[in-house]
Formats: sequence, structure tokens, C-alpha cells
Amino acid sequence: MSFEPKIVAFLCNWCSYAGADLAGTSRIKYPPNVRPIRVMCSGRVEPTFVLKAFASGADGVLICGCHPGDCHYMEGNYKTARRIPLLKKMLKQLGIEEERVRLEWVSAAEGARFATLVKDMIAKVKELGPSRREGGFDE
Amino acid sequence: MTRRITIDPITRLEGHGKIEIFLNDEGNVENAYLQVPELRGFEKFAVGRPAEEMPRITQRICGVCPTAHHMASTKCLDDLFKVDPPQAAKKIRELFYSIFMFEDHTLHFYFLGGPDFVVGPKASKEERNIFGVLGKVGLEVGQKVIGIRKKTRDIMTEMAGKVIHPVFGLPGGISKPLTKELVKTIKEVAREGVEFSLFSLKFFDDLVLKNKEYLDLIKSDIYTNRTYFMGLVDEKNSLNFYDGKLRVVDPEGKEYLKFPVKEYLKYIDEHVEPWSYIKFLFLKDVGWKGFVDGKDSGIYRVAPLARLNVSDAIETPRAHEEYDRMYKTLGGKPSHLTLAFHWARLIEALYAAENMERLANDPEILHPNVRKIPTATPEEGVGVVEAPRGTLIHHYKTDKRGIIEEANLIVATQNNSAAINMGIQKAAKALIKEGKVDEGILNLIEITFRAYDPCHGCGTHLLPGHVPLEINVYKKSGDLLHSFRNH
Amino acid sequence: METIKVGVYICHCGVNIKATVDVDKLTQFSSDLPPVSVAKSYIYLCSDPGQELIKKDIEEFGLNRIVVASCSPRMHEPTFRKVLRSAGINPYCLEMANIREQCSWVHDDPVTATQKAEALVSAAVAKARLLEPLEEKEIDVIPAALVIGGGIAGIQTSLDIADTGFKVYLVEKQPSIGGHMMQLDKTFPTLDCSACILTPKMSDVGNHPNIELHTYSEVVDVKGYVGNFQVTIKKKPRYIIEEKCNACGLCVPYCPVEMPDPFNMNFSKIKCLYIPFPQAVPSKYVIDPTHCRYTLKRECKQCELVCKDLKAINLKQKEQLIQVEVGTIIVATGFDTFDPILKPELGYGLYPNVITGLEFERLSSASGPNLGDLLIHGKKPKEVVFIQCVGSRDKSLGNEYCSRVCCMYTAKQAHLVREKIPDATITIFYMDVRAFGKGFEEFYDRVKQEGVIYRRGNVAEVFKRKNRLIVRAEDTLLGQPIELEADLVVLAVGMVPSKDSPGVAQLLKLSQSADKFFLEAHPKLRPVDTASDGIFLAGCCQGPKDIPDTVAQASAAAARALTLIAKGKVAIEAAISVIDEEFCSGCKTCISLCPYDAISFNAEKGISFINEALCKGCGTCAASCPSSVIVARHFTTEEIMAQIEGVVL
Amino acid sequence: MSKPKVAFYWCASCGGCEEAIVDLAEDILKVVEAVDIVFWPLAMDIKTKDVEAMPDGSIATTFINGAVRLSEQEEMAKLLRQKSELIVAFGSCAHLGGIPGLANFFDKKEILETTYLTSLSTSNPQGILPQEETRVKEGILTLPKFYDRVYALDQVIEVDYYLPGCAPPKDLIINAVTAILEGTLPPKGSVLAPSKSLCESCKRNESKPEKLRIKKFFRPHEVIIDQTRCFLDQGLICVGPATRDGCGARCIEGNMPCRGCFGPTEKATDMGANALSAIASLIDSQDEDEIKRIVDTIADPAGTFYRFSLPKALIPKKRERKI
Repeated sequence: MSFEPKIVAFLCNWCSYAGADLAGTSRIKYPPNVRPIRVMCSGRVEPTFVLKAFASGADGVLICGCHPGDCHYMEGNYKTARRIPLLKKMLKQLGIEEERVRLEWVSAAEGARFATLVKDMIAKVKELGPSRREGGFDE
Repeated sequence: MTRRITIDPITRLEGHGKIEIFLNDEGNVENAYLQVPELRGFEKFAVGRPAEEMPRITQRICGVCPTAHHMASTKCLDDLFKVDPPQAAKKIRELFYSIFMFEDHTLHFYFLGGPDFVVGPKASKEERNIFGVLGKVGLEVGQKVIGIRKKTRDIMTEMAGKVIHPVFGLPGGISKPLTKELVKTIKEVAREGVEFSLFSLKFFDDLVLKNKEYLDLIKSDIYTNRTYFMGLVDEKNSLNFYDGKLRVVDPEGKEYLKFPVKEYLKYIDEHVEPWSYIKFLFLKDVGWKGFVDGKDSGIYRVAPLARLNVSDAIETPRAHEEYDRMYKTLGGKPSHLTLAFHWARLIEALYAAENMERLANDPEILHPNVRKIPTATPEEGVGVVEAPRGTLIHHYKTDKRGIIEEANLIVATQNNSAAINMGIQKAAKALIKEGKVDEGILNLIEITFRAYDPCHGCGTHLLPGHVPLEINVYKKSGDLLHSFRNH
Repeated sequence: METIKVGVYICHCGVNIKATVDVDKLTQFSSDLPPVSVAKSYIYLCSDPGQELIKKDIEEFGLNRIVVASCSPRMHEPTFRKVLRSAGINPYCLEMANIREQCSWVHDDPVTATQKAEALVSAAVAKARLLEPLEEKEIDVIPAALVIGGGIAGIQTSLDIADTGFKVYLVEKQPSIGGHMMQLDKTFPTLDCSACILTPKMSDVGNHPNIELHTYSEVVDVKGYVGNFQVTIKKKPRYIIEEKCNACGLCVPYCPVEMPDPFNMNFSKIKCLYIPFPQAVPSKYVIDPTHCRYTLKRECKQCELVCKDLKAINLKQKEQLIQVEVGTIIVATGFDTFDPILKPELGYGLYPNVITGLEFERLSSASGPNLGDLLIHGKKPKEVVFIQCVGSRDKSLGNEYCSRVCCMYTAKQAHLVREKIPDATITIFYMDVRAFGKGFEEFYDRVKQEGVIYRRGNVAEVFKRKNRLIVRAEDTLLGQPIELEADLVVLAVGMVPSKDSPGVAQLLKLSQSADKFFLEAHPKLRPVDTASDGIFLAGCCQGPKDIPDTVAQASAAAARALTLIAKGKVAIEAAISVIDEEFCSGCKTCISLCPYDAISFNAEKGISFINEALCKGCGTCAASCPSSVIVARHFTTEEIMAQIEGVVL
Repeated sequence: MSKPKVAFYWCASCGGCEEAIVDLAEDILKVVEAVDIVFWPLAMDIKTKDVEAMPDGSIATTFINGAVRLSEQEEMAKLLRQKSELIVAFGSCAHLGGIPGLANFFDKKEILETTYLTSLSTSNPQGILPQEETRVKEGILTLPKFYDRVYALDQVIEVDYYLPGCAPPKDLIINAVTAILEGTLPPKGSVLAPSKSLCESCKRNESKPEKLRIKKFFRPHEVIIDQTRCFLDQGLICVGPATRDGCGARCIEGNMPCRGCFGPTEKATDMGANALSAIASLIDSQDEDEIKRIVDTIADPAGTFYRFSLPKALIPKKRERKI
């Protein structure tokens, strides 16, 4: 059976989660590989969550927040915008390709964009293949 | 029927060690192996780290002599970043290093290697530890040992943040200058150190040299290997721990090589055996001839005796007197007597203490400027010091940002690992006859490698307890024929 | 330690979910999850019987955590929280799994969609079992409101609140209230005189016992939180002592300085000691310090000397700061008209007879420069061209929105031209005519009846040929280029956010939408609320509106504000962040990150501290706490970690 | 009544932890009087037999330092677990994997090849690698298996208490031993050190501004380090905010930023991620490219934030590239 990546998506309540809802109400289809988790603000997304997702078997992590300037909490998305680049750099050192983590801005009106984004990410992660988990003792 | 004796652990080198002794049918030693079942891979995981972190990472190779690694690494960074530290910084580093050498050597003599002599090579295990030593030297001296160790280590803590894994080394200097108050303390402790070193030598005289049995032991062929010697010397070919050129003398004591450490790859190589995780160093041009001594074998030795063998003098007066006296007593230079390492160590401790006093009294030591910010682009650097256990070399290659791409570490004990192996073979062959093994014999074997004070000697003599030795004599079938343990 | 009993309820949502997700399989799956005591599915959980089902189970099985797998929590979380509350368990013990918007509606394959639904439910259950009951705290509300902006929106809001008997502080940056509406001539589609309908409301404001009016003033600082704001108002010096000035006007003739009259869009001149317009409220003079000789170079004190009896003039007046405390704030800072200089091809600023719609209003107004006669260089224009959508629906300018009033005011202005110059040729270039409001379409018809020519087309440029204005355009219906001569070109400029709005956003921590108008809390369900509790929006600061919509929204904002004030208490967000004092080392990392300045350093305890009333629960601080000792309630690290494990199932 | 039996054992360690005990100086004698030390050190072959011979749980407390890198270390740890009432993970390596844990950036093959084949001074023409079994003419020599990754002690056995630090400071050792002797130990699983982060006791925290913002990160050798100001305020990465207190701020006294040897604080899930998040959040920019530039001034994030704790991270070892 072909590789079906698991992608954990952290969506901010006010923009991106609403955007994903809009994709639904507009019946815009995308593959079910993406598994959303709602947070109030993308600024709530701890790097720990991303590591946890990979440790638990995710092959990719998508973080969506309001567009710069539109944050419901004014600057939460900027905080994430500062953390993710450093996190990616660190993940790379741990053998997790940067492409497996994406930070995107999705507004409440961008249902279609959310769907496209998800499709695109699934495709890219499929190319990368599964993110291998480190084994236990080697005997 | 081959029998097999296992001594495990003898003591720890890089990690701990294990001796396998094979007996032939007559019960005489066929062969003996010193195995080091320990590997952590520092040379690999240094890669990708920022170079300036190396002094604080590589020192985790050894918590007994972290200062040696810290300093070799820091000097390597000076070279890597092409920066010459301010005089004050250099002097503070050397001062710090002298304190360390004094402390480490003293610790070894009284706590670790010493007990073999102090309480006697054949003494029972219960005595062969610091408490046994205390018994011999009296509690008051014992307190003194503990006391001076504490004082020196407190000073080092104040100078470098920590004494177990100091943090102050940086390319181009150190992280902070000295304070008047501290220098005052250092002067006092230095004076005390000199006194104490002289006392130790006197004590060694009375206890060992005046005791024919010991002296014979030292001079006996069992503990003799004719090898090359390597160590750092200054421009006057005098003993130096912190800086200088590497000098190698042949078994006759003639200068065989003298080179700046940057060229070490031209002259020394590491040999790999499938049965040990430790690598064996040898002189490239002489070549690896197996575990044999003599002029045609590339095996060389480092550490106290080696250092004295390669140097023409010691710059500090008292230490130099002792230096002369030692060679007179042992019948000339170079000395190949493994057990003479103990004596040499005490002389070095005296030198370290005297040097400590000299530097502490240098006014420049208080200069506030102890850093020079590097500006050049890093590429490659090599740094060396004489660790208590011998020559220690750090060698890094980095990218333009100073991220390590390749690291090569020549760790003190490795230099001696071939010699130690050889010594054990020799001792075992000489001491175990017709399968007869007793605790005394085991101690006598143990003495060989403890003379080299291989890293991690620590634990073994520290507390009531012992080096747990066990000898199992097996039939070829592997069934246990006879078992002996010393605990 | 209570034992966690989770109930899972799966909604079919008719066929919306059931058609794609195998609800029976999902129910079975859910009931097999460890902490789940009961799992059921129902056709419409949000219906009364659906809610009853949950309530009954809560009592029967003693459930204390509820998972509802249905539509988006953004849809029905409030509904089901009420269910929990009414069943006597804490509403925050609810977790929803969105298996409609983010599952059944976006996936086709029932098998994989059901698998995903299972993952979503297991995640919800994993979180639910960790959910903590949260207590909704209440704080007192200061029974007073601050209204920023004295246009029609601010006026209406103030009156509504004041009439209910509560204190209102109305702050207007101009010397008089009235705003843009005061400048308009007639209003569409009814053609009432704008001033005539506005001035009564203005004087009501002026005389209202509950309204404290601060004109020529600005809000410079706002501290505090819903129910409890401390506001600082800066009163600019008007060099007239308001209490004393009786608007006799004796001083005016003595003022030697003339300046363009801003109220008349600079078509006429006034003294720099002036009353903005006859019906100004307050009816007090003001001296323009940018023109007055005294304020500029300490020369001339004529006016002060003249007003010797009242001593109402004080040229040395300084600005003053006034502190007020209010429970709620209504933002009614209005709009600016688009500046057509940004579309040079239209020749505005280059040719005096290219004017904006607002300028037209003044020209045609009976109180305007020519007392109502529509004159350009003293002559009545014969060829009049209107151009619509100037600065609106224009991607090149980044103004994609429709300003909603231009179509109608253009129609009205065309009508006024027809009225004043019966033989004029009137052409209107338009993209589409949007006549959506009450009586709009009828009015539009009427104007067409009056012989106004509507040409669908984009104007390429306006230029001069032999002293005549030429309007070159493409008639998109005929699909051919045309050129028209014109004596007067009126640009139907749209609305843009007031240039003060960034400052206001900063001050009140308001979000702005892409068009830079203030962002409402929810486009449909909370159109006058903002993300900042206790702060509401009225009028065009939220987006272009005509007068009736503005007034309606103003009253709505007043009503929202009044619900706060009238109740006297307000529940503050329960799902906020708190710092665990036992483990906080006071590293201060969080302090600089809080957008609401809700975190402060307690020096004597050596720890950081979150003001619960200021915290909005975004959780940014929790995400950055190096010791993980900030608990983002309802979205705790443990809860989300559990969710992650569940969701990758 | 007989003294409680105490044992010491080291895994992949440097000996610094033993030194720390020697540094107890006079106090060491107190300890010695109070307990009966049954072995120190223990050697593989014999101790296996010795310890096997003992009744389960007959050792009151075993202190184990060092990480688990080799098979014999795991085997011994398991055996000691069985024989001991309490196991105390002593020092950073046993607690978190420690500096040797940085080896988890590489796999076994890479490490062996670098060490024995490609390292600059190695002459190994036949490409010999150390073997678990070697037949020499007299018989067979064995070496313990070198694992593919480093493990912290509690990843191979259950650990009752942790004594953090590289090396653990004197006062914490004394407190721990006293607590054991007096039976005043906290709940099992506790780290025998304060629960807050280092900032709690760091003298420089006062100088730390409440609204700290970082425009550029410096490496320690790039600037003259102020001896009193908060390191982060100087743009130097200090993991103190994410590191457990109790070391006495020794590195800070040495005018170097905290390196994190005490490991995560009580509530933290993943030390590296926590430190990363805190420090990244302070970056003074909202512009994507500028943020990237600033981030690039951090040379080795993983090695910095997981310096002592990689084996205990959520992603404890570098993942293999896709084949």
C-alpha cells in the first residue's frame, strides 16, 4: 500500500481554523491525511508540540495562523514566526527535513487556500517518505 | 590445556580496563592482554559543534584531568582563530595549570598510586587505600593532604567557575581576570604547596628509597621497559607542562625528534587492535612492531618519568636538585624503570608548586585585560599540553564560521597504552609461574599500570573496598577449574 | 480525586456527517476508548431532544467530561456548554471533535474519512479526560462610557447611552461635533437636508446632563480592561475659555488673519478666530494656532483686548490632560475620503474644475461658499461628468472594497445638478450601479428619468484640450472609446480608514482587517464587538456605510455597551493563562511577550504574575515559558500533548 | 543494627562524578562511617557473579553515574536494579545522557569509522574495527557491544532518584546522602535539587530587563563578556532560564553562560524545545528575512539546547535519512 503520511495541523481558532471550516462549508475537498488541532492562537504552538507530533509518528506538521497584522491577539503569530525558523534549523540537525514543518498564514476567508495548502503539503511529504522513528536497542 | 585468567577491572583508563592472561599447560603465562572496553566517540560528535565550545565539551573525556583537556582545547582555539592572548591571560592559564598539576600529582601519590608503596606492595587490600596511607603517615599528614587538595581546588573553582570541568577558556584568553584577594590566597597556598611537595619527597625517601626491598622492586627487570620517551620542553629544553616543543629521546636518551606540535601528524600514528577500543600510539618512522620494546619498536612512553627523560633541566631550583638526585640514584638518564614514575611525579609536583609561586608573584597576573577578540577566519588548529598522564593533543578543522568539521584527539593515556600492555605482559610472565597466583602477585601486576596513573584510577583506592580482582582458571572446555578472588 | 467519566456523542447532522462518516463504527470505536463510559450517536444533537439525550446521560451515568463529535466548535460550542451547565457540570468540561466542516464535508472516501473521524474523536477524548473545570470570575463595571468621535455615529451612541441614564464622555478632535455628515448638502434617497436632521441631535448632545463633551480633544492613553478603563484625554488649547465665550462674535472683525475655510473644503475664507459653522456644538470660538500671529510670533493681541469684558480669550492657554474612568469604550472615529491625487490620470489638483464628491456637497450646499448656487469660476457648468468608484474596487490601490455610498450620492448629486441647472448634460461613468438599499433603486430610476446619462465605462484620463476638459473613457457596453467635453468633473471618491486609525488601534489594542478598517469580533454574529472586551465599533471606522446603517450600528454599539454597564458586572475570560508560583523562577521571558501587558514582575516574590482581567488567553506566554510553568487554561500543554497522541492514531 | 549497604557503579562517564565524591573531602569520612560500601568499582565478569549471589534488594542504595553506551553497562544496570532498593542516577550522564549523549547526532557506524579508520592520526591499512569477539592465538577476547545510541539510565532501568549536575555539587550530594540515611527522601522519581530554573538564584537576573529583546546572538568568543549583566541581555545564549537550579551558578561565576548540565526544570517536557522557544520568542523582529538572519547567528541550536540532554529529548537521536 502506498505511503499515506500523517500530518498534524495546528490551527489558530480565529483565522485558520475558521478558514478550514470555510473549506468545509464550501465543500472544497482535500485528502484526509491532515489531522487538525485547534489552538486559540498560533502563538500558543510550543516547539515541544511539533517534536511531540513527530515523536508520536507524524510525518509532517503544519502550523497555520492569522496573516501578519491580522492576529486576533495582535502579535501571537509573530511569536510563532520567530520560533519556527529556529525549530526547523534544530530539527534538521535531528534528521527531520525542514520541508516537514510548515508555517502558513490562512485567514478565515481562505478556505480554498487552506485546501490547496494541505494538498501541496501532503504531496511534498509523500515525496520525502516516512519520517523514520529511532529504534530501541539495536539487538 | 590453555588456562585463562581474567583481571577485571584492573583500573580504568579511558573507561576501565580488563586484563586477560592466558596460561599454557605448564601454568606459565602464554600471553596477556590489556583491554579497554570503553568508547564514547568524542572525535565524531565534536563535529557540528561550534569550535569555541570544545574546551567545555572535550573535557568530559576525563573528569579527573578536565583541566588538561580544557587547556589543550583552549590553546587549540588560539591557533584555530589565529589569536595571541594577552600576556596576563597566558600567565593566568599557566598558573591555573600549575595548580592543577600539583593537585593531581599529589592526589595520585597519596590516594591512588601511592598506597602501593606507602603501605607496601604486599600489604592486604584493606590497607591499600587512603586509610591505609593515613595509618602509615599519621592522621595529621592525611588531613594535610585532604586540606591542601581542598585549598587548591577551591582556588581553581574561583578562577574558572568549576574545578570539575572548568569553563573559563576562550580563544584569545579567558573569561575573567584575577582579583587581588585571590592572588593573595594563591601565594599562600603556593608556599604551602612547595613545603608539602618537599615533605612528600622526604616521605618517599624514608619510606621507599631507604627500604631496600622497595628499591630493588623499582629497579627490578620486571618493571623495566626500554622505550622511547616523549614530552614537552621549552626553548632551553627544560621541563614545561603548558607550552613548548615536543621532544622525543631514544632508549639511549639521545634526542630523536624535536618538533612543533602542529607537525605531530608527521611523527606519530595510532595503531588499532580488534580486541580493544583504545588505540595504540607509536612513532611513525620507527613503525609499529607489536607489543615489544627496544630501539626498533615505535612504542614510546609519556608522563612524569618520560618528561624528565626528555628534558635537560628543570627551571625551578628545588625541583632541579631533586631531578639530579633521582637520576643519580637510579643510575643515569634516561631511566626505563616504570616504578620511577612515582618519584618523577613527586618532583613534577614540586616543580608545579614552585612555578605556581613564581607566577602568583608576577605583577602582570593582575592585569585586567585577559581577552583578545579573534578576527581571523578559522580553519585549522592544534593545541598541546602535558597532562599529568602525558602529552595531550587537540586538533580541530572547521568551516569558515568555526563549526567543527574534523576533530582529532591524542589522549595522554593512549600514548602509554602500548607500554602498559607490554608492562603487564612482562610482569605477568615474570610473576605467574605454574599457575600459582596469589593476591600479592595480582597486586604486583596491578602496580605496573598504576605507576602510569591511567585515568580513572580514582575510585579504586578511595574507600574501604579494593580493586576487586578475580582470577578464574578455566579448562579449555571452559569449566571453572579453580577460582580465586581477593575480596 | 474524582474519577473521570467521559460521554461521547456523535451527531449525524442529518446526512451531512452520516453520508460520509460511518457513525455506527465511530460510536463503537468511541465506546472502546478507555475512559469512555458511554458513546451514542444521534441525528441532530443540537436539537432539543439531542441536548436532552446528553443531559439525561450526564445524570444517569454521572458523566463529568463530555465529547461532542459534530460540527465546528466555532458553531455550537456555546450551545453544548449550556447543556453541560444546565446539567450541573462545568461548561469547560466539554470538548468537541469537528467531524463535519473538517471531515465529512471535505473528504469523499467513507473509509479514510471514518478513520480520520476516529482520530479526531480519540484526540478529543484524550483531551477531555484532562480538562479542568474553570470558574468564570465577575468584576464590577464602571457605569460610564467613552465615545471616541463626534460624527453621527458617536452622536447617536452617546445619546442612546446617556438617555438610558449613564454617563458618557464624548471626545471629538475637531472644535465641533458633527463630522462628515454636517458637510453634506442633501442625503439620498430622501433628499433631506443633512444639516437640518443632524443639528437637533447635536444640540441634544450639547445640552445632555449625562454627556460630558470634550471637543478639540484626543484620547492619548487607555489603561485597564473591560469594565474598568482609565482614560486620559488631551484637550488642545482653543485659546478661548469655553465657559466664558458666548459666541457674540465681536472679536472676529478685529482678527487680521484670514485662512481657507476647512469646513467649506477651502472654497471660501474665514478668520483664524472662528466658529467652524453656524450650528457648531459647542457654539464656541476657536483660534487656529497655525495661523494666529500671536501663537506664531507673539504679535497682535487684538482679540484678547476686544474681549475685555468677558475675558473669554486667553492666547496663553495650554493643553490640559483630563482623567476619566469608564466601563466601556465605543470607537466611532469615522473615515477619510479617498484622495484622488493618487489617481493622477483624473487630473484632480491639476484642474480646478475636477472636484471630489465631498467638495461638490459644499459647492451645492445652501450654507456653502455660493449659498447654494452651483458655480464654477462664476459660471454654471453645462457639461457635467461624474466618475464613480474613484479609490474603491481598485486593486491597483489595494482598495478592493466597495465604498457603498458613491453610487447613491452620485445619483443624488446628478439630481441636484439637474435641479439647479435644468439644461445641463449630465453623464455618469460607472462600473456597476449598486442600489441595494431601501428606496435606492427607485431613486436611481428617477434620476435616469431626469435625463442623466449612465455610461458603463472606465475613464482612462481627464485632460485639457483648448481650455475644455476632456474625459476619455471606454464605453464597455459599446466596446468603443469615447471622449466627452466637460465644464465640471466630479469624482465619486470612496471612503478610506481615517488617518488616525493606526494610532487608535495601538491605543486600544484593536485588530485591523486587510482593508485597515477596524476588525469586528465576528463578521456575522458580533459585528460591533471587537477582540478587546468592552470595546465596540460604531460607524465607518469598521467599514464604509451610509447614514442609516451608521446610525443603526451606533445604536447597536450603544446597546452592546449598555448590556455591560446595565448589568454592572462582567465575566472575564475563564480560559486564560496563569503562572504556577511554586515553580516560576522569575526569568521574565514571558513579560516582554504579552501583547496586553498582562504580565508583570513581582520583585519581592521574584516571580512573574498574570493579571487575570487583562489576559485574553492567547497562550503565547505559555508557549515560551522555559520552565513550562505557565498554564494556558483549557489549552494546557498536557491536554494538547494528549490530543497529539490521539490525533496521529 | 548493620549499616546500610551502598554501591557505586559507573557507565559511560568521565570520572568527574567520582572526583566530586573525593571533593567531599572531610565530609567523605562521615559518609564512610555511616554506610557500608559494598563495591566501588565493580567489574563486569566478576561483579555479575558477585551481585547475582546477593539477595534481591539487599543493597540499600546504588549510585550509578554515566550514560549507557555499551551492552555491559545496560546488563549491569539491570542487575543492580534487581539487587538494590534504591537506584540513584548520579550526575548529568546518568540523569540525561550528558555530553556523551551528543553522540546521538550520529550512528554507530559513523562513530566507529571516524574513530578507527578516518581520524587524522590513525594508521589502519587493513581497516580493522574493534570486534565484540576476537580470536587471538591463545583464545577469544571479547568486548562489550557498542550500541547505536546513548541512553540515559532511566531509559534502561527504573530510576528512583536523580542527582543532577556535571558534576553534582557537594551540597546536593551531602543532602542526598543525608536524606537517604535519615529516610527523609521526597517521592520516588524526584530530582534531588530545587525545582525552579537557574534564574531563581542567578545574581544577574536583577540586571535582566523586563522587556528583553534580542537583535543578534553572539558567540562567547565574539564579545568581551560583562561580569555582571544578564548574558541574554548581552546577546549570549544562556540556557539558565530552562535549566534546573541548584548548581550554585558555577559557570556564571566563571563568567560563562549556563550550559544546562542540571537538565530541565520540574515541569518541562523537552528541555531543548523549551529553551529554544523561550530564546526564539525574544528575537526582536517581525520581518521574516530578518528573523532568519538573526536565527542564523545561532550556530548549533540542537547542540546548544540539548547539550546535556539529547538522549532524553522527544527526538533523542538523529533520524536516518530516507534511503
